[in-house]
Amino acid sequence: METEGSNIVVSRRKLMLEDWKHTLYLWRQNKLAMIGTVIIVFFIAIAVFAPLIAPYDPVKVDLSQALLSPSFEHIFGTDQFGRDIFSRVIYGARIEVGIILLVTVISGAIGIAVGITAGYFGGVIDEILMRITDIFLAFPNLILAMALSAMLGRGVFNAIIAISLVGWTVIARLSRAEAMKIKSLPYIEAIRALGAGNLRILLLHILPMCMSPVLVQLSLRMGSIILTAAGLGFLGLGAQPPTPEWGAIVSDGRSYLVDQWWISTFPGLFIALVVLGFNLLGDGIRDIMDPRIRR
Amino acid sequence: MKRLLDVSDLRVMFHTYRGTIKALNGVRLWLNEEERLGIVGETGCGKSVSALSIMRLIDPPGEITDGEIVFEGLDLLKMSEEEMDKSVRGKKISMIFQEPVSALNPVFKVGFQIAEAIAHSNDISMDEAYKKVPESLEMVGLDWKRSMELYPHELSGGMAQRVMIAMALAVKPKLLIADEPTSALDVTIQAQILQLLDELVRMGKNAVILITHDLGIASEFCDRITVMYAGNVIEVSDSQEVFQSPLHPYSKGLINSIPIIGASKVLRGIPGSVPDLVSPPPGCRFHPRCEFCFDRCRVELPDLREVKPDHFVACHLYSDDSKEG
Amino acid sequence: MEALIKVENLKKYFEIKKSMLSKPLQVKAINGISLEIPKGVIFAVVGESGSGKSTLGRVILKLIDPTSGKVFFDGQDITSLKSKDMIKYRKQMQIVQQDPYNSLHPRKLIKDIVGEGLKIHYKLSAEEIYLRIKEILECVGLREEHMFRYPHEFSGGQRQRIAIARALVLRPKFLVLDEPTSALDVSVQARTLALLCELKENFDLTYLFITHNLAVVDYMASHVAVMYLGKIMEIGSKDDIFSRPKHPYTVSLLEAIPSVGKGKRVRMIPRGEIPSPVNLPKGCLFHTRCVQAKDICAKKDPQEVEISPGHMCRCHLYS
Amino acid sequence: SNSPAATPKDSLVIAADTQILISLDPAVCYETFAAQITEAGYSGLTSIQPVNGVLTPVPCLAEKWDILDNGTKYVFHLRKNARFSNGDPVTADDVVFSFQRLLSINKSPAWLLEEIGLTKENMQETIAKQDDNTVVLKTKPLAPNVILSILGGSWGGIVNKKVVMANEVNGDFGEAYLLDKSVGAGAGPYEIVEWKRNDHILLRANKYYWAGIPAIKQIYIKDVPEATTQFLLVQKGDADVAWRVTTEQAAQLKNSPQKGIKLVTVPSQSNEYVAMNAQWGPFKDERVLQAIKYAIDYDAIIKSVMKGFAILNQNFIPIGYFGYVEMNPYKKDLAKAKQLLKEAGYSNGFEVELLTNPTQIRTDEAIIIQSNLAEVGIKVNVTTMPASEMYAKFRQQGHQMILAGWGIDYPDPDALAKPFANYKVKQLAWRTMWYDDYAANLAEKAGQELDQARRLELYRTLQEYWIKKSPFIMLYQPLDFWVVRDNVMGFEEAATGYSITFDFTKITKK
Amino acid sequence: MRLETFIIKRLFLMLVVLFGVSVVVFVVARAIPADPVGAILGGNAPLDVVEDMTRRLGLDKPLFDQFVDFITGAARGDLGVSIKSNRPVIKDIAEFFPATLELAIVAALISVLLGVPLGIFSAVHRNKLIDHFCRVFSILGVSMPVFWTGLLLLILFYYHLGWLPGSGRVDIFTVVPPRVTGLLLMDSLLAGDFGAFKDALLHIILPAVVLGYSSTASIARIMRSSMLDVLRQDFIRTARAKGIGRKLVIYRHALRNALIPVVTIIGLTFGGLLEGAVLTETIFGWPGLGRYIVNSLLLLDYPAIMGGTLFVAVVYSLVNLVVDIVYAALDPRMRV
Ligand SMILES: Nc1ncnc2c1ncn2[C@@H]1O[C@H](COP(=O)(O)OP(=O)(O)OP(=O)(O)O)[C@@H](O)[C@H]1O
Ligand SMILES: Nc1ncnc2c1ncn2[C@@H]1O[C@H](COP(=O)(O)OP(=O)(O)OP(=O)(O)O)[C@@H](O)[C@H]1O
Ligand SMILES: [Mg+2]
Ligand SMILES: [Mg+2]
Ligand code: NI
Repeated sequence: METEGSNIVVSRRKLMLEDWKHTLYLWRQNKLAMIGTVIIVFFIAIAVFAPLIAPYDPVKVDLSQALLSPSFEHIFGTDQFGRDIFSRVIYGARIEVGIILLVTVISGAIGIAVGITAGYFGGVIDEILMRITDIFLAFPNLILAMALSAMLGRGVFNAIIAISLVGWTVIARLSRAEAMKIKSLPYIEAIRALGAGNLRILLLHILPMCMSPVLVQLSLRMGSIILTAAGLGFLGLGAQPPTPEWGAIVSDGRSYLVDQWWISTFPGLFIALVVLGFNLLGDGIRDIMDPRIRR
Repeated sequence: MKRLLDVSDLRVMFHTYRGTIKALNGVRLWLNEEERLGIVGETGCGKSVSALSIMRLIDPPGEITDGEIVFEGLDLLKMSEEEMDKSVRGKKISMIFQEPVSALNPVFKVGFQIAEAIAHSNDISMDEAYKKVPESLEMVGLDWKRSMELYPHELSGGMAQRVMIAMALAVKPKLLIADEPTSALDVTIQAQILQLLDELVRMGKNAVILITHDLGIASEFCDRITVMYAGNVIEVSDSQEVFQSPLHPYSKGLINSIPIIGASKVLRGIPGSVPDLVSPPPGCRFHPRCEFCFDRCRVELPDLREVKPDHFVACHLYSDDSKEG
Repeated sequence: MEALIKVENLKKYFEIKKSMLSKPLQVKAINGISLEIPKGVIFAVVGESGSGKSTLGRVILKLIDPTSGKVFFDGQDITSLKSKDMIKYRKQMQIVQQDPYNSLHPRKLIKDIVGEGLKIHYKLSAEEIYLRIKEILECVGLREEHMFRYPHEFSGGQRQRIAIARALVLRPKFLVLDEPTSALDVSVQARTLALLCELKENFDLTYLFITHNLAVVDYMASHVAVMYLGKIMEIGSKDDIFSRPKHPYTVSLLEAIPSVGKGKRVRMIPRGEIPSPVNLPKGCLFHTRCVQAKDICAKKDPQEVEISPGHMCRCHLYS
Repeated sequence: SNSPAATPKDSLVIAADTQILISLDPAVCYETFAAQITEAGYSGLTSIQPVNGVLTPVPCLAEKWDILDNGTKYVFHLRKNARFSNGDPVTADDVVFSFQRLLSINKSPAWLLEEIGLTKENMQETIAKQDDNTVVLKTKPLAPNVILSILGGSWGGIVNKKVVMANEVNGDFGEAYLLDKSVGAGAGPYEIVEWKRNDHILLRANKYYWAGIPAIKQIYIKDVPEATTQFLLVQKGDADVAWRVTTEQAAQLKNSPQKGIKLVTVPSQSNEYVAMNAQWGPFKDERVLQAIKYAIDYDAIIKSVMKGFAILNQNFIPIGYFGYVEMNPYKKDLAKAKQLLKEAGYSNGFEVELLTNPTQIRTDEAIIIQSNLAEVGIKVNVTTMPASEMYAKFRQQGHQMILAGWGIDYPDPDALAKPFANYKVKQLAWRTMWYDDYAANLAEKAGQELDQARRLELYRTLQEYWIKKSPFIMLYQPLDFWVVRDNVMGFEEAATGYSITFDFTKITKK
Repeated sequence: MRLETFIIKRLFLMLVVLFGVSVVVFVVARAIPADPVGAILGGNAPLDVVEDMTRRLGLDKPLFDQFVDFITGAARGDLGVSIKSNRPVIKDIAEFFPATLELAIVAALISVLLGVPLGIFSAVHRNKLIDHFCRVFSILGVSMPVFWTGLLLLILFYYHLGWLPGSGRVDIFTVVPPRVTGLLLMDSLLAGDFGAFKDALLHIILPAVVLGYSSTASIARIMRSSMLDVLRQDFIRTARAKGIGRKLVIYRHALRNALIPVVTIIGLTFGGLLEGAVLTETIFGWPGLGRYIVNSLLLLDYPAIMGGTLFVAVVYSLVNLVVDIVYAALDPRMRV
């Protein structure tokens, strides 16, 4: 038995390797996805190692250093409080990562739960859940997010919860369509024939199949989430000072745009870069996951 | 009879992550005018790829790496895309595909799609082409007034295949390639379509390449049969002959696998499965599944040679030296 | 012979909506079917696409609820059972589907696919499950090492074996084989059919064998029902159907089969297309295509007529 | 950049954020900016003008007045040549109607008349016509400056009874009509011709204005919500005035002057303050309040947030007001602050929430305060929320610390003493739970004192007490600033006294 | 089902959705811990004035009664009177909506005109350099914060280059043509006033480009993948086998099929443009509905928030209804 056991491990590893090799191959073929991955990895690395990378305290006010243009000491310059923009941007990456995680978890969870339940059961349940989804879809998103963030209290994370409470609709529709497609496939019927209950089918068999399109969708939405958060900041509803949230930095620096361009421009570029990264990656994953290409 | 098509040493590869799939490995096909050739073989053996190669419709990651496709004396592989469009595709050669409903464009009416083919083949305007559509539809037994105005999704499988046939034959091609034209249809409809095709081809004096995995169809419809295996042509012969006295062990195995009504024989099947074309076995590609396999089969790829009049086979069992040895 | 399955006047109508814009249509997929499947036989159902073969199989297994009629399994009426009570019967009846590419969960290992049934019905240790899976895989001609692979690594024939293993792991008495070989190459089909025959003996099974290939029926079955548009046109033993076919539809089905190596022949092929099950013809369902149709055929639905014991036919020619 | 396109000579184009405007009806309008426009459309009995550097009520539609009965009865004599923009003369009927209308409509500014003793209940007796040209008001006993200043506000604007009543719908006293225009209804130097919401406001010179037709014939107030855009428009010459540029942009202009545009600054009639909830935890201890006052770096706020556009004034009476005394005892002194905290038992500091609304200036100030207090161990959590929410919380006494501003309603120390010191009027002092009877009584007494010298003394005493004891920290008195094109003359004169008054008639163009 | 029945059914479903939207907006607005009256009266107003106003606005009534008032009013097309402007909300909306609509239409046009060709190029030249370029170009649009690009473009095209006007819908001194549709581009054409048309056109370019570019990517992306999808279909092989040439295959056979899913996205995008224009409207001084609603929210002007939101929801639902109908027109499979 023991040797068999190890055999199993070997073959299993080999198989995962195969799968990975395929994915890796497709990924390497897809240059943009590669660039996207590099950007995102870079971004996450920044967030993780922020204290090591950032040369200064991101929130420390030092008025004697205010509004310095980019130089060797402050490569992105400083803002009106003498805070090092580079350090703020680096620490800001942590906030953005937090935003992304929260939204993914919340809107992903709600969206999938609603979507697959509606898609799998169909009928009245579907009708009710989809009408609820319609309500949230028809609701002006920014307004709902604003209202919710006013309701929940201030702060980036509350704003993000608000955004996710709004953003699940897309995921719900997507996973509903996916669940509907999958539930009529023969293998689900075969599992039902084995005597599996609805819950088992839903959680063990349909849910995993809905994950990858949902993940693609989520990765594509990351960008718009960061931007919505930044937009809330522009309207004064986002991050609380002195949180170095990128959108807030851009929007605070806008009155300096003509002369102290660096305050807005660097965080702006970072937002654009990361959003671009997520979009490229999302597009890439979609291509890679595409069964017609994968086969 | 005049030689219409001569394909020799055709090699096609698909570049994929797993490596290069050697889909066709020196395929040889030939066809005279008005002749009907059947290509049979298991799934994945390269039937469709051969057909698409003749039309030069192999897309990346596929690539025709070698060979000659001489049609009416011209090598199609040396032609430019424009020349292919201008003088071959939809003019001298036309094609019918397996899934008739999905092979028609869902957003255009049937009439339009047929007219388009006619317009291109005769170099006439669409308006003029429209005038010829009823004729083609009637030819395949459809009520033209009604069917012209239908969208493909409103057709049943049988009707759609009739439309495809009308479209393919409206251009009066020298060669009609039919890639599994009836596999998606029901038995009774399949019989109808084959009968129709038979009549029309006889009338139009078209040469036909019929691709199928159903040997029964091939034997009833075709004059000559080519058996393919894993990218190679392994046997070519008159259609009666192949069934009555197959030579290649693979052909034999195939024929022994077919259940026949009333013939209470034991179905044997062929052990093993089709090789992976990324790393096909060396030598004869069939040797791992072959019960008569000997050393030479493992190293040397057999040529297609004429062992009886008009009966070609690629197997070392029938090569001269093996007889000696 | 004792009947394992008994079906009484079974009907299943589907409501379908083609698109948002269209009005729901009623598809009469099966429309009044009665039959009995004796224990230990291979009972074949043949018919063209859309005739309701798969639906019949699924209703018998209670994968969908019938519109009306009853299904008895081992004498027990299972149509009215709650899903809780049905669990017990699930172990005894299983299905093998047509499409080997979509019948296996693409993201699961073979051991999980085959072991699913065991996990649902029994509380077994991982080791025990492992052994049972291994055993059943060997029965269908696969090896232990295959347990840790994903479906996409297998050929169609092997996938079909996995599907059979999944069905057999619960040791059922009754198996619905819904066109188990129609997606396979002939060479593979031959071996799969042989395996099915062997398993039937070893496991003491009863098959409902659904197919459109009469040659396969001839090879496998002992009883045959010919379906057309949701109704059984002719039913009888294999000999009745193949040697003494009565219904014009059965005859034309037999005629339509291309025969290997016999060259061209003149055949009796039914005219026209199969009518849509949404819009069934009045009178005899087959009259629109029947070459022997009479006036009455368009008006009256023929009754079932017993030609000989166990051989029934639904045609005005015999009433 | 290329040469600017000039606007017509007799027109003034102002780029401003008009989003905050609610109504241009003198009986409704209460917002700083809207009040300036309303004032242009409607004149009152008095108007506020700087006289020798002090904002003073001066005759306007009333050419003179008599104060009788110990300052409880005012007789106003109307100017004979005062006319509405449709040519109708301004009569006592119109005045009585206007005040009664204000009270009947009872919107935001109504409380100011109630302040001086005119209420909805008593308005039939207290507001009366003596003859066509004379109006009598019976008021509470208050310093005349209080009463005359209040009457000079935008709410004191006189409307044309005939026009208004002709346009009344459902007994709304013409509120809907006057909402966005003053056509025929006002006697101010301009007629408000139209207000296209979020687009523009158009003012046209009043042909019948009693003091002569103003030099600028048309004023366009163009809605430009974004400050940066406003600035760009003036730089390009598409607008003559940018009403609200940011301090950064103003500072930039001050440091490197640009051709064609100039910066105009005047002291603002407002205060920037921090209020600490006197009944909340550590703030119950006066020493903590003191410590915080010593921890804040006032200079830094003025220099880096306001870029110098502010005046250090730690008391509630602004510079130039009657009663103002220079009194700026607090300077950043960490040692002292720490000492005080230690005495109060908070040597390890504490955590506190600072509320403010998310304007750039407020958040910047909050950040400085946050970093200042961090130095003495107090952890400040800044929470920004829209003004509507912030004030709601403040009104419910739900804050711990709040950073906000106070715009002065009328140019008299009473307008500040009451809210900041008298909790009984349920204003700022009450909101921040500073229930100090001594300060409250002092503020009340000073408001009623008729004798100037004694009044001065009372305010001095109050301020000395307030600056030590109150839970308010007065950060500074801001400067208001505008960016205007070079060819606009007299803007500074016009703007003096903003935001209590703004006199468009003083503006001319070269 | 006939088209009319379909539309009636959809309109009915829309009512259900709108009722839900009203409930949500009502609940959410009331749950915000702030008092609208105080917001309107400003920081200086004393307490009793605030209380008096609360009473007059009916905000002291039980919540349920307030909701019933709102719903019954809305059913009659009366969205109440704005607390802030004291005008019927419906009138305010009528005033602001055309500006937003005009901006959204032009922006949608820009994003379609950019997105569709970019998507096609990308798909046809899949994995070539031009594909990478098209994709990065379109994705950049969604990647940059609107307020940032807006300001940058403003500084460039207005301040430095002076090519385009900086703010508003028309120049102050342009005489606005009589209001017919409220869409200035349309009205000026109707009035035959080409000067005004040109002026309005110049003014709309910058905001529309900023707004439109930001939604180009989603259209280009769907266009690309749907085109790729279609190019793999069997009927494309049929068309190629007909020999009609690559161009016709792509533009006649592939494009129309590929456009079908794009229509849905265009509808969704358009909905997004209607509501998402707030930031653009702020930067370019565009007197639109987005700013109106956001502003109402900041002031807690309940009737305006609810009315505005409900209105946007109505428009959104109508747009989607139209999309579904267009969808049917494009795809014969969807027809009866
Ligand atoms: N687009 C492609 N990409 C990669 N490999 C391909 C592609 N098309 C065909 N092949 C490979 O080429 C080989 C021959 O395929 P082909 O389609 O010609 O088989 P066939 O004989 O027509 O089979 P079937 O009966 O299933 O139609 C197969 O092994 C297949 O994997
Ligand atoms: N879930 C369903 N919803 C609606 N209609 C259905 C459903 N399942 C089957 N049908 C319809 O019922 C009829 C019978 O279908 P069924 O699948 O039983 O036919 P079949 O004989 O198995 O055909 P095939 O040979 O194609 O498998 C068909 O017209 C089919 O369209
Ligand atoms: Mg093929
Ligand atoms: Mg079936
Ligand atoms: Ni078949």
